[in-house]
Amino acid sequence: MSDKIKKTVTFPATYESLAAISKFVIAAAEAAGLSDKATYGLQLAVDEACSNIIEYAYEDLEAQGITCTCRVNDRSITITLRDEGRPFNPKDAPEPDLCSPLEERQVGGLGLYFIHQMMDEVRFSCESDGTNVLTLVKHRS
Amino acid sequence: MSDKIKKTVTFPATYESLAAISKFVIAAAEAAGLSDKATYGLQLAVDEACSNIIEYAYEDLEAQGITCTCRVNDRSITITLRDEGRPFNPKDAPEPDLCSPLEERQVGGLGLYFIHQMMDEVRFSCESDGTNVLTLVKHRS
Amino acid sequence: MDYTLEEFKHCDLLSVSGRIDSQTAPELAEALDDILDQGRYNIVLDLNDVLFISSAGLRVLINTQKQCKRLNRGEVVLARVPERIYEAMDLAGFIPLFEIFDDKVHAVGYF
Amino acid sequence: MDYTLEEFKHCDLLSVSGRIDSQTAPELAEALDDILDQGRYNIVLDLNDVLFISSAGLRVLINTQKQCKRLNRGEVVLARVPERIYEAMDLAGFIPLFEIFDDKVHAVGYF
Ligand SMILES: Nc1ncnc2c1ncn2[C@@H]1O[C@H](COP(=O)(O)OP(=O)(O)O)[C@@H](O)[C@H]1O
Ligand SMILES: Nc1ncnc2c1ncn2[C@@H]1O[C@H](COP(=O)(O)OP(=O)(O)O)[C@@H](O)[C@H]1O
Repeated sequence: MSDKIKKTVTFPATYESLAAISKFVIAAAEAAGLSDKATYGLQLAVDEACSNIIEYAYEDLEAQGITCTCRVNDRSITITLRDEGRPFNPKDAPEPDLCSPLEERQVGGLGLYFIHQMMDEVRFSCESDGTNVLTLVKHRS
Repeated sequence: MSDKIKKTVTFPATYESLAAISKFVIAAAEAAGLSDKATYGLQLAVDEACSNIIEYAYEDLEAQGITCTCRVNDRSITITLRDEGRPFNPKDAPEPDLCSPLEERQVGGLGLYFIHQMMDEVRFSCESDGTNVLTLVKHRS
Repeated sequence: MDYTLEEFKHCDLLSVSGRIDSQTAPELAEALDDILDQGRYNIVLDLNDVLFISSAGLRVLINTQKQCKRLNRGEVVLARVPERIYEAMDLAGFIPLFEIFDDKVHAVGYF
Repeated sequence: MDYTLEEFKHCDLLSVSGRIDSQTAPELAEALDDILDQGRYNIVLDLNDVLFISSAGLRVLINTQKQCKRLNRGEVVLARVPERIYEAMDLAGFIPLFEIFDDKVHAVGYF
């Protein structure tokens, strides 16, 4: 199915970019006519994924870019995030702690948990040139 | 100067009438185009005067009526209150206590004080048939 | 006149609407006395929806304030006093006798 | 992200607006730590104008709650949580950890 909208922007891989990345995602979601709720979920998933790229994939490497592509067609909205940092497959997500009492509650793992909860498909690949590609797909209901 | 509006209503001399009397006064004030502030002042003066007629003039007499007349012309709005109770000239107003510290503060006398503060003219007469007539005038600025 | 009462940890919030005149002032006095009878003396009186207060209503306010402040056991404060009512209270010399707040949050937070 | 702080008798009200993400969460943590550093542990966090909270923001909330509740010295409560943010907190299992109020008056009155 051919895309109706396709836009790509490369952002500096720093936390300062997160607001601009959200804006980019929201614009695509609105153009696609997603609901408020779905738009927020998309924004949350992308923010968590980009935060992780900045924090972990580029950790001690010289920060480069995150290339963000939004594709919209009648069936879905797809966000692709590309980076040149350390590869990481989000399938290897740790189980988050959602139930412990306050004193014992650990908040690690919520980022990946949100990504999986908010998106219908989450795919990771590392290309031959070392580019990591994270593909997040939200079906339109 | 001839009146543009003149309306008369007789209300039972009980506290239950106060809300209806206020409504009557507000309607006249609005028809006359008085400001919010002047309307509130008129409402307050009439409410205090009627409360006093009910409480003091008719005290232990069988409660009869309060006849309320509103007259509006280009220069002023005039409210006349007629009752058949004990006569009382509001000139004989006690000085209210506006300054004492809380413990010593007495609230007696505020009613007549409000009447004199809110109105430009306050006149009392007792007619030969025993009717008390209180005339309250507010000039239009 | 109508009112609703909400009980908080350090104060009670009584929100009043309508007219407080010689007819309804006794109902307000009763509502306030009920609070005092529970040994609660910190009261926020929200006047936002009050359309009119006569001297009979002012008398209730001051009597309650006297009872609350006795023995330093509490205080009545006012929230959201409508302009016309503020002017009448000012004329009557009531402003120094009550803390007045622009909103309920600050009034409740005062206690 | 922006915030304003109001200090009341029994609690502090921190009203936050904008985005709470990995970029701004440390600023929120600092604002909250400043309150705790003053020995004040009862905090109302008004989230009405918050547009977005990521897990980095949730981490700040839970760390502050842990510090406040330690030794029973206080508590963080939330006021006016926007629907989307409530849903994310619910997914994350945060709802049992915070008292949540529909308005600021009830949140401040809780303390
Ligand atoms: N892009 C990434 N590169 C390397 N490691 C990652 C990446 N994303 C996540 N991780 C690892 O997965 C863990 C869980 O991530 P996340 O769910 O976002 O929670 P948190 O960052 O709060 O620990 C991280 O602690 C990190 O070890
Ligand atoms: N219509 C009236 N008839 C007889 N006495 C009145 C009348 N109006 C007022 N008074 C007297 O004037 C006093 C002051 O009245 P007012 O200013 O309304 O204050 P309050 O009613 O609170 O004492 C009253 O206590 C009463 O003794």
